[in-house]
Amino acid sequence: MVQFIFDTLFRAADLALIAVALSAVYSLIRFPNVALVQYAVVGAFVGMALQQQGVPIVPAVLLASLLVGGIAQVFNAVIFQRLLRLDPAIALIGSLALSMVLSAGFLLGFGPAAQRFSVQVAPATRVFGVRVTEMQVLTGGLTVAILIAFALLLFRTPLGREMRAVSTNPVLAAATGVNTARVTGLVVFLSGVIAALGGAMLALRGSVSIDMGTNMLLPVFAAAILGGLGNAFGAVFGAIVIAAAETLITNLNFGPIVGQDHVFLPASYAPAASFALLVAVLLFRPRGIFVSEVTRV
Amino acid sequence: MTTELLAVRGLAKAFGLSNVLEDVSFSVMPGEIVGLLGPNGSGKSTALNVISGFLPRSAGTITFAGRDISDAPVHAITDLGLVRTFQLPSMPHRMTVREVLKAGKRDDGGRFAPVAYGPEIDVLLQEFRLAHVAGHAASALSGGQKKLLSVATALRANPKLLCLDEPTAGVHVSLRSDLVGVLRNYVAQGGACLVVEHDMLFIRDLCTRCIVLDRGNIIADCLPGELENNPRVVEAYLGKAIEKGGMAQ
Amino acid sequence: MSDFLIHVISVSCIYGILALSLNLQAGFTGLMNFGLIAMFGCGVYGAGLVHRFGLPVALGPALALILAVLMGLFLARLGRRLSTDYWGIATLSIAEIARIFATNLEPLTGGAQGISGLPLLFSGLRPWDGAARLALFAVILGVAWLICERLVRSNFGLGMKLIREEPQLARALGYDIDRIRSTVMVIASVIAAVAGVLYAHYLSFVGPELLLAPETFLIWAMVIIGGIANNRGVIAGAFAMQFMMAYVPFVKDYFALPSDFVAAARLMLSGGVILGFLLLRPQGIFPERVGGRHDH
Amino acid sequence: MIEAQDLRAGYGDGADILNGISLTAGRKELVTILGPNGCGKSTLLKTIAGYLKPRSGGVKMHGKDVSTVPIHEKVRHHRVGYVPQTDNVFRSLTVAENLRLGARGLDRATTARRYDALMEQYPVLASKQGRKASALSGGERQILSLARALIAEPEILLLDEPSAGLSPLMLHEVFDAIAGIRDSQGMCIVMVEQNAFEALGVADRAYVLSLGQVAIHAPARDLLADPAMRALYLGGHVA
Amino acid sequence: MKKMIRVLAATSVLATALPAQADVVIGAVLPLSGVNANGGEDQRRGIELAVAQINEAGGVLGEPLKVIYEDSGNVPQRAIDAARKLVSVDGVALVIGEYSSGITIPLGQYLVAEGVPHLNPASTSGLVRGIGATSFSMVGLDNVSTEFAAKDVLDRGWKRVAVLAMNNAFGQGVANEFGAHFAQLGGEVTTTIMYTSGQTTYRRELQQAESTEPDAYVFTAYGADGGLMMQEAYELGLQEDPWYSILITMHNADTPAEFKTGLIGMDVDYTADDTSYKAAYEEAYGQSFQSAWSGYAHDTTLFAAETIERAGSTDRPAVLSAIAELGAEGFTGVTGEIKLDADGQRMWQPYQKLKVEGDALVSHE
Repeated sequence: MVQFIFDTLFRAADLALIAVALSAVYSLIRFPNVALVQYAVVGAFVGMALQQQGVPIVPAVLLASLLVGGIAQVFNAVIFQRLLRLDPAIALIGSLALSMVLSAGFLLGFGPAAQRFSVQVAPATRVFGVRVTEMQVLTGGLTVAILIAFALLLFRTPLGREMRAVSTNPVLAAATGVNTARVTGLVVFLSGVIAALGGAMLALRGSVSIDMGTNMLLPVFAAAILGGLGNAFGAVFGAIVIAAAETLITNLNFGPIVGQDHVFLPASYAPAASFALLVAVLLFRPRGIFVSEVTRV
Repeated sequence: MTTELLAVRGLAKAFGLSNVLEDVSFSVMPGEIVGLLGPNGSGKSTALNVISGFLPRSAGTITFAGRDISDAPVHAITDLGLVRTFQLPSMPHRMTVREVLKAGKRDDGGRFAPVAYGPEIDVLLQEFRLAHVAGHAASALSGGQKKLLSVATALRANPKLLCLDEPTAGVHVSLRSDLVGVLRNYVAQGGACLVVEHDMLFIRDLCTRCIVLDRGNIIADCLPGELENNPRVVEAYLGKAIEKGGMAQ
Repeated sequence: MSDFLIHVISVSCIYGILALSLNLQAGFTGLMNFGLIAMFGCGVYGAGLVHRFGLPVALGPALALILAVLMGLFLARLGRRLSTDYWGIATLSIAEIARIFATNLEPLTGGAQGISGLPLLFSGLRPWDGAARLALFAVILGVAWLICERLVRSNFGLGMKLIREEPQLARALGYDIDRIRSTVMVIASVIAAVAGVLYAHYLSFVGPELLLAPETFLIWAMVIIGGIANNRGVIAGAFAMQFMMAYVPFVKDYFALPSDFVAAARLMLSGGVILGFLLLRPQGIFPERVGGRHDH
Repeated sequence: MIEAQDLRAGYGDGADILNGISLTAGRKELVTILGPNGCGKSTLLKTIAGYLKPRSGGVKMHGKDVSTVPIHEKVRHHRVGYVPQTDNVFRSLTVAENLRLGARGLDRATTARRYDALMEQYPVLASKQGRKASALSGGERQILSLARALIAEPEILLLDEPSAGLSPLMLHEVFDAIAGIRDSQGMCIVMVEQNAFEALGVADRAYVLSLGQVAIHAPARDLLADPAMRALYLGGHVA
Repeated sequence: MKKMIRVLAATSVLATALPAQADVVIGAVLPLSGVNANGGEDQRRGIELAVAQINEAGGVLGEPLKVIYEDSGNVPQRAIDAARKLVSVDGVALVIGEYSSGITIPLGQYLVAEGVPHLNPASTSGLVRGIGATSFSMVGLDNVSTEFAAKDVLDRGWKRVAVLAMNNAFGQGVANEFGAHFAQLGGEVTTTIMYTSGQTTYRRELQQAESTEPDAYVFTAYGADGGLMMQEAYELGLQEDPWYSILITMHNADTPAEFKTGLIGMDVDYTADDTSYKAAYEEAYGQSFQSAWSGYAHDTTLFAAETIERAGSTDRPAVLSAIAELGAEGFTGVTGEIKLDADGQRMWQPYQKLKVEGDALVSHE
């Protein structure tokens, strides 16, 4: 049971940062930006490339995240702002297309194989009968710290107040003297940074391949939609639910039912669990479990 | 006695805690053009939305052509012959005026039959002075032209009752009298109209009867000419400004 | 040489059918389906399963039809209360769920190794079998085109276009939006499934890799490059994309590029074409003819 | 303080909605813009505020040409306040946060001072400082949005239908508050209204628009006494 | 419409202009991208070395031998498309391919249908046997290797093992065959876990396996997957129990030394008695073998060249009968003697037991 909780939490940590970034940016720019998941991969790859160039790991990750933040802004200005003028659905297609172009770039730049940061890996130690590794604790802690920092920014600073103001009512925010373009740009930047950090955390715990973006896409969306797109911290809750569903489906032993000792559902059904949950949510609660401030038209 | 075409009984509509319609009952007979009036926020548009099925009612019943349509979906209501227009009609930009007009009547010659543009389309285009823009994208029309197109399109559906939401707002003065003519003609051929409108002149020209709403209740049901002399109507429209020193006539 | 050309044209025809299907949904009705490949999959696995369990080949299209109708209805039902972008994500999920099940339901689908050895169409006509297949595909493409053209030029087609842009107006005029959506989804799904059956018997192999999400985006690229809501345009788009895809390896040979190039170039082509066209020419090479042939 | 010259404007590539409108408003003056639905009232206010760029003509404020200055810069650098029609509070923010947003750019002490003053002025808000704005009633929201604009002490205030959706009782409270602001702070106020007679009761001057042009321009008192005005709303029409 | 015709015309001109035929050309479809890219690259190296060796000795039929490589991208339909190009555009004499069985089988079936000789250089699934008459395997199939592995595992005293294999034709073949042999020899498979290749984590699968408390873990994995799986097994502390890898060279190069201490396994023996190939490889690429498959690809190429030489032309029927003839006679390459049975499958091949020492694999008897 404890193991189950830990597995769920760590899987949730995989998803949470990217899902929060997705939700945050959705609250201002009303389309689901699929490319955000690829930004996470960019973050991880750039971080690893920097490390290979001799940059110590902490500055490498930070530098990579800032870079991805910048890239996110560039893509937003050059591609998404223009496509959004046509239609949010067109912008969604554009972000899918951008994801493909980015994957192609990864393939040429980094090759098809999974890559890792070169960090010391130690075997797991047992805590409460549960195996955890140093890296898990470290990256899990960092994930929580980043989430808290983002929450503080959003709810405790004037800048955060402006962000929330723009997301609830951009017209009024402008009328209050808020430069909505600047705030939006900043949130896009932050979403890039957070997604990149999320990618780096993933890479620190395991490895990152060019397919990671594709593999993470739907679970991350499931988490964000479950939490109510646009509600940044609903996404954390969504991530936990998705993680629990995925963990549960692979931990159930169907052996006794079929008269054998151990029969598991293939773990590759785990993503199907999260997608099915997503579809079910959309069928019965089309706007997610926490209805966000964003009213959809 | 002719039977009522539309009968609304005890209609109520609440959004959250605020009651927009409290207890509204009225009816429309065939051949009538009924104006639905009232100051801003009196619930006219909401009434239209509930009757046409675009909003669910909170209480009350609506019958149309002898059928209970209180909970019917929009398309079923339209199929019975109640067709509406919108206050701010937005038109598609990848369909021409002619196509939109054609689309007003469904299943013309069968669902999957090729579209044929018969002479009746040209007649309507002429009547509404849209012939010169027939091949243009519908979204490129001016606000007034869109209004006219939406009325023309609704007429194409041969409705028994045509519900219009502020048909004259933004429509050029010279076209208003045309509109009156077209609508009269349509009613003369057996139709009926329910018109939400601000323009009193238009109402006076067109309507056979007026219903005035205020804060979700009917405060008058009379001939257009009687409006000015109805103290409740004057009060609802002019409010306390009168006491404050205005209206010194 | 000409065999290869026949091959590329044959596959282009199949993708042309798929592009028509997507165009019917996204182009004319505004249904942004990112799970089109699942509809195609109904056809592919319909043919595959029939072969795997030794049933008569003719049952393949029948099974495909049943699966496709169910898939179309389910996706339409899912779209009833969702906005366009949510529905897009939902369709993508459905396609991925279908692929995951195809990969893991080994007893039924043959799992990751797929189903191989499906009978090749016209294999008895060798050496003219390739040409015969091409002729069949071209005819079916033509039929699909006729169906689509007829549909969008009918009264029903006006309803589709109205729903695409002004659903409120469509409702006020009495169009039953849910029913039109379901009808379009079912027709499009069946068209895509026909393409799937043809492809299965052309490749003579059925596997979960056929259902990968990038395949859907390839078809999107075809529709966008050709001209969304233009039936001839999307067929042209299908041919253009297929030819580009097919000739990527030649470019690689010619310039002696590394082999990663092929995979990357294919991704880059579909993604880049979509992005480039959306940004620079969103109406595609052959824009929609607003008003059809009746307005000048 | 505001001078609009021969404004023409419209949305996207649509037709002109304003067909050459000129308007002025001075210090300590409350000017109201009236007219039937679709006549271009709100568009005019949006063009003056800077949401919409004029296609021709210009807007001057404090004597400077500000035709192309976007709204947020006007608010920050030209002492302009703007209250949109509906949806004019940040629903997900608390009352206090709404006001603090209005006070952006001010130092702590000034913010605190003005904040307290507003709380004293509008007791309805004082009791609900920690509540989310979405929990307020329509009238309270209107007051809050007014207070949010006022905390920055603007010299020009643009109001888009402050009476929209208000009960008659609340409506008077809001209009009284507006008139009070003009009198006590000497502000220049431009107000778009549907409730013509209520607006004329508090305004100094009025512009009545019809199809994107000024049909009548007169002192409010005269208009109120004008049979043409009565006709416009109860069976007349301004051609 | 006019534009479309123009596009078509332009592309067909392009198509006829490109291929240049002068040499003796054979085709190779390999996974040069995707999860098996390292294996594919190693195969390519083996083929390159063979081509160099052949052309140094005067080529085939007096002409230089040329191999056109096509990427399968690890996707069956791409592999078939690639083969189609090789067959109908490049007019190759025969096609070598692919790496994983799930792709080799449909690829082979396509080639059989076209009447083109197919040489399988790597896929060991039992299903390969059924591809068809003109398909030949230059590698022994699973039934041989898994029996060897099952025996080896039992000999080491591990009675209850958890089996992990990738969910594709090869993995399913290994899992089934190993399970059958292992049970026959008296062992017990506690659970068989089929994982999807290319994931970013295998923790779930590993934990499933662990919960059955086996004596040892028997697994097979492709390059990058294997590396990640070993790392996570290490992190989870599962390496307290022994790990045994079937076809260990597939992932050895992708697994850092620290995560595979004590790992043992088996693989095909690719250096038989002849060490000259090993030396040539190391000289050319500056590192030791990345997998067993370069040797097999190398031998496949030598075998192909020899049959074309014997056939006296690149005429397909002639090449086919030459393959049958040479297969029956036997041909010795760097992986030992290649002799084919009646189905065209290699009858025997040497295996070796290996263990990890640092980063390298050494023999472990």
